[in-house]
Amino acid sequence: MVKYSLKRLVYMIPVTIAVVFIVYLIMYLTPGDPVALMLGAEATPELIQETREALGITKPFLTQFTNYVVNLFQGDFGVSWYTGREVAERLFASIPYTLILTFSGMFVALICSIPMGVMAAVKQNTPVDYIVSVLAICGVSAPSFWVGIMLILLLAVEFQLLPSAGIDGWTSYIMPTLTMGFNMLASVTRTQRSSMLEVLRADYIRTAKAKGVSNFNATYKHALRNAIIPAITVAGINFGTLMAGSVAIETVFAIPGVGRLMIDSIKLHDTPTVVGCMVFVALMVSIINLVVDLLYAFIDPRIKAQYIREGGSK
Amino acid sequence: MSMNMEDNRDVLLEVKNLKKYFKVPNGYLHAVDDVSFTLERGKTLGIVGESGCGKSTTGRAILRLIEPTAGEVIFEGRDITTLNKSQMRDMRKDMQIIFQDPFSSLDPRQTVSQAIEEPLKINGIIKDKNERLERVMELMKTVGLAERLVNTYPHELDGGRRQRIGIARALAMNPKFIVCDEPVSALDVSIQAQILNLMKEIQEDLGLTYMFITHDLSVINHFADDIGVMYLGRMIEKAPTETLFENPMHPYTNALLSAIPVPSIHNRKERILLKGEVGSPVNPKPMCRFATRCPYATEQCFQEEPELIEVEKDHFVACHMCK
Amino acid sequence: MQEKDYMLKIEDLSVQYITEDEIVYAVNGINLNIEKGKTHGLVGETGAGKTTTALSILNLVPDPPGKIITGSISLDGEDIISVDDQGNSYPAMSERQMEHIRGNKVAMIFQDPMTALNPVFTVGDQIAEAIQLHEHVDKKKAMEKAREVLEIVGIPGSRADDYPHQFSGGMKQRVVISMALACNPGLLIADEPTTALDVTIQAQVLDLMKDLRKKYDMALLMITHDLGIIAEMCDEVSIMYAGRIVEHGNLEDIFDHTRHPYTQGLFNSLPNIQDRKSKLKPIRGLMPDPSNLPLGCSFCPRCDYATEKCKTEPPQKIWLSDTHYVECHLYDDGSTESKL
Amino acid sequence: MSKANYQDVQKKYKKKSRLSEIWRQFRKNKAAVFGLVVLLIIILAACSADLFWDYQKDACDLNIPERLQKPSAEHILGTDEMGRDILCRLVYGARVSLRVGICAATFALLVGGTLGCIGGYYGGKVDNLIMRVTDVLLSIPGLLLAIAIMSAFKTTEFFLALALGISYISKFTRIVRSSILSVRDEEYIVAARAIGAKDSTIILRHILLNCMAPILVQYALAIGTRILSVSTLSYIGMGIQAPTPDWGNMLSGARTYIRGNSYLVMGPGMALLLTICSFNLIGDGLRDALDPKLKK
Repeated sequence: MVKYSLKRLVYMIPVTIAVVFIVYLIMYLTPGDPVALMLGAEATPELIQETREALGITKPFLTQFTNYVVNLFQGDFGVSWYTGREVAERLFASIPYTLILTFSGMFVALICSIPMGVMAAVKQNTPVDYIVSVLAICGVSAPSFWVGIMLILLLAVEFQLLPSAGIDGWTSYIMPTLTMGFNMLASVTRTQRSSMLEVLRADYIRTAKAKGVSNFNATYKHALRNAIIPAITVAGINFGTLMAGSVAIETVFAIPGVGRLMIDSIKLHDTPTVVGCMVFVALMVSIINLVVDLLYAFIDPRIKAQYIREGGSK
Repeated sequence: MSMNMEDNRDVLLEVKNLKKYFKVPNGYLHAVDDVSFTLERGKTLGIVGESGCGKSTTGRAILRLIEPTAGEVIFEGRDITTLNKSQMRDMRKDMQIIFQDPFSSLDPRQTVSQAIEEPLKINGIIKDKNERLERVMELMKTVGLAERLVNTYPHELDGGRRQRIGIARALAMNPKFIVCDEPVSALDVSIQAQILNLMKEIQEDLGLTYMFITHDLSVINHFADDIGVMYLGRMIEKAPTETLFENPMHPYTNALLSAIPVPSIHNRKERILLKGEVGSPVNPKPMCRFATRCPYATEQCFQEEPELIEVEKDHFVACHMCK
Repeated sequence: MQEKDYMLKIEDLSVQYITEDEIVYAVNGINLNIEKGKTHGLVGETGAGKTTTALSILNLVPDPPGKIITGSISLDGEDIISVDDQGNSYPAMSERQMEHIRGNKVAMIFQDPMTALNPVFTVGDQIAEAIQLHEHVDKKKAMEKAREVLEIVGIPGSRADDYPHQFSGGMKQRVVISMALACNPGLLIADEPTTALDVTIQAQVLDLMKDLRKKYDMALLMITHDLGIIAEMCDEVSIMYAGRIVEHGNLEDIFDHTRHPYTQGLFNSLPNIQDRKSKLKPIRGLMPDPSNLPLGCSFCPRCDYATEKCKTEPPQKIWLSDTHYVECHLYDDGSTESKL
Repeated sequence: MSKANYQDVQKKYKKKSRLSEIWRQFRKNKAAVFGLVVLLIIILAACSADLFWDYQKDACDLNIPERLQKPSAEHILGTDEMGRDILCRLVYGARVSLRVGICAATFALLVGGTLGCIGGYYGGKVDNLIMRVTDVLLSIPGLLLAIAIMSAFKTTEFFLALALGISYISKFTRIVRSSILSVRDEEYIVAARAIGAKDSTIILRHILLNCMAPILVQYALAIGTRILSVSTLSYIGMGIQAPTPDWGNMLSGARTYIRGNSYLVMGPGMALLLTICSFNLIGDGLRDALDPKLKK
């Protein structure tokens, strides 16, 4: 198991390098001059040229890219082409906001969606099932930024219960968290419902009932543990979507997170900052995927056996 | 190995030292290990064994649906393992297969007539569409499928009828040789008997040669002229059917025969119960593969792999006890 | 007939699966009694209603769409399914009481050992669960006993901590058997327990079941399509076709004095291992569609002896001897000699 | 058997059309039919917009005197911060969303599908390479990749479709590859080889046709998510730019005025919700209708 996890962690290194390559290349191809933007209209051509050389922008693409990667592995995210300050400084200042939002969003989503999905499956074709299903289909279809706006209208404008934007104490996180979680809640609920329906028909559930296990235990002990795997898969896949969604949600609620930082930096053509943000996101996505895969092994002994085999060979 | 061949035998198929190994994480799985036999025209060879003994792999390797690892398959004097792709496609007109599971061996998107006409169409045997479909109707009649089923889909039919489609498809190109891979195992008893009778009739009418793969000794007893018993990739006994049933020599064959529940309440016989379960075919050691379960195993059995030798006329056994 | 000590009594049981599109008549009025300690064979092909009958005994017919329409079931004198004044069936026990019966007084072994065990729990846990439920002991005691029952079916107790995927098919079926036996049930229902296994493994499992039946003195309902297994294991046999029991008797009645054309057809369909030259005489045609059964005798369209009467009138039970009955119009005239 | 007889038989037992069978199954799912009806209404509206409005004058040009009017008989959904009729802009916005969404999904399907086919059927090194590349692409959330790509392009509909398409390729590669793998091992593929079918026949006639169901379902769902992404990109200013009407930039334009003018965000939001919902419902319906398991 440890071997398997290590293999996966090592595999993240080339993935990260590839991500840097792709994003750096895209930014390199982007038209526009970051230095002119940074120095403003009154800067002299000489000053601009000097600054460009100082930042290393004049070098060929591959050199720039290699330098960046070498620095990155020494923990250096480079210097912003716009502010001229360490990228790490602003990036690390933004990360907590985004992390709090995504993880609390995910937490809320998982806490609610799994029981909802199970309930809908157990009470298939009853009003409970219909309500959950309608809610879920709306949840996967509604754009999160619109849900955010509606929440602001309802809770901040209409009832004035919560602050509408910015970060000012824990209450500011409530609406963004709900907005973040809503989409994942819906998609996990849908998956949980359908996998639960399938597992409830499985032979081993019949075996369990035949030996006298109550309906409740058959559902929550025997079926749930098997049915939760697809739900976790979907939650893991959706984590990326969740992180991406923070771009729009941080804009709606004016939160200075990584998403906002990235959008602003893209507009300013600030390559080091954009790449830094992307590396953070890609690492988070890879780590969550690993966590999800390890969670499988924890739940299902067959998968655990498979990992041990894979970790052992080669 | 001596293969006492008489000259008047009309050999259709000869398999020599056929091997098929699969790569698995911790080595090689010896699915078929050094299997040899000959098959005369118009006869049926039964291959019997339990799950995992390599009987299906043997059948598929002979047709090169799985590429054999080593060995020769000589069909009408030609070694087909040396043929290239298009030569092999040509060869398939003569060598056909009927699959075990009629639910998975038919494309769910083809109607009955499409499934049966496909071999005629893609091999360009009958080019005219109408003529081709007439042949389809004829084939359907041969295998006992009602006309009204021409345009139904497999999922609308029961197992017995689906197996009839499989048979019609195999017959479409007038093959000489058919590998029957457990053709009745998935069917109910009463349907099973219908299909067995049908296959027997077709064989007699068309002079077909069958290789009949099954796990059910009572079925093969009824059907085959010769029987080969396989265990973990090896052929362990081979004899004419009557000889094998009257005088089984290998301890495994004995146990297998005695394990069949007989549907009669008279003359019950004593059962030989084998201990343990079939071993693993991955990287087998050079010893008798049955030794771990064999009630008569000696020191020698654990050290030396027995060869398949002819103990009496046409009766081959691979057992140290039977020399 | 004298009153016997019955473990299981089923009277006039009918079960239907009702969906939007159709009604599937799975079981259509069967009677089945098993004496204590005896083994009863239930023979039939796919779709004959064997498994539905077994699930009815546990009141586990999946509902919806399954519904027990008529009939009563009692187990060791206790009613499981009763009939009200209008002739409709209702469960005589609460779900709680039923849970107490399942696995305790009656246990069931299912056909496919590959899927019958929950893949995420150890086999020890799964056996101990039944023991804990019915014997009210703590987890540790239950685990101890689980190891003991595993030993009984020939699996080392130390393997209780393994997961199902670490066992082969035959071993899994042993685990399932040990789970069923954990609480010494008075009745064991075995639904095609060896169909998924190889012959030599089947022989081992059947042998084990014979031993255990003697040891625990349980009644056994053996569901199978294999007349060979019946001959070897059973005291009495019922032949089921399209939801009816068409012939019933003890082993001798069925094997030596076959009376129903379907039973005879089954025997003729089997390749005879002693006489290999004999030609198979299969039953023609197919099983009727259970949502659209023939008006009269269900077997009529496939029967070589069918008359006009068979097409319109369902045959009634005719007792040929104290132990043997048949549902066939051939014997309407009161004769007990074979008409086949 | 004579020719005439054969044709009689063909006539007598006509082949059941597969499409009508699928439609029969699809119709059973009320929600899916609802989705289809909604989608048809939206498409019809988008097509007939020019009958009621003039694109340039009603949907783009400023009309300051009539700005921020609440819903009334004249303007059913009211007017926006520039005085344009919201309903009119919604209808023209539908054109943009559907066009870009469908193009992006189709592009992703074609490119990703081809890669998935190659990887799935041939396996080996090619497959390995394709899978490693999709691994990398999948670790960048699609929306962020699209944003990055858009920064290099001009914000036109074409490039937006391209960016959203590229960012979805890896998903389709995965889906097509795995469905090909699952079909490739089916016994009827072996059966087809046994009767002498060529590789090309097997891929085209047996594998691809049998993979269509899951791919089609994913395609329907993909259009939904692409439309969602169009609006998100437009909302944060990286997609369709004003004054071209798009549901996303309508919401973004309304942001400053929502206090007291909540009707501004209802229209575009509901339009998005209904459109994406209809694609999701159709996808679900197709999944059930095409699933051969249910037909047994």
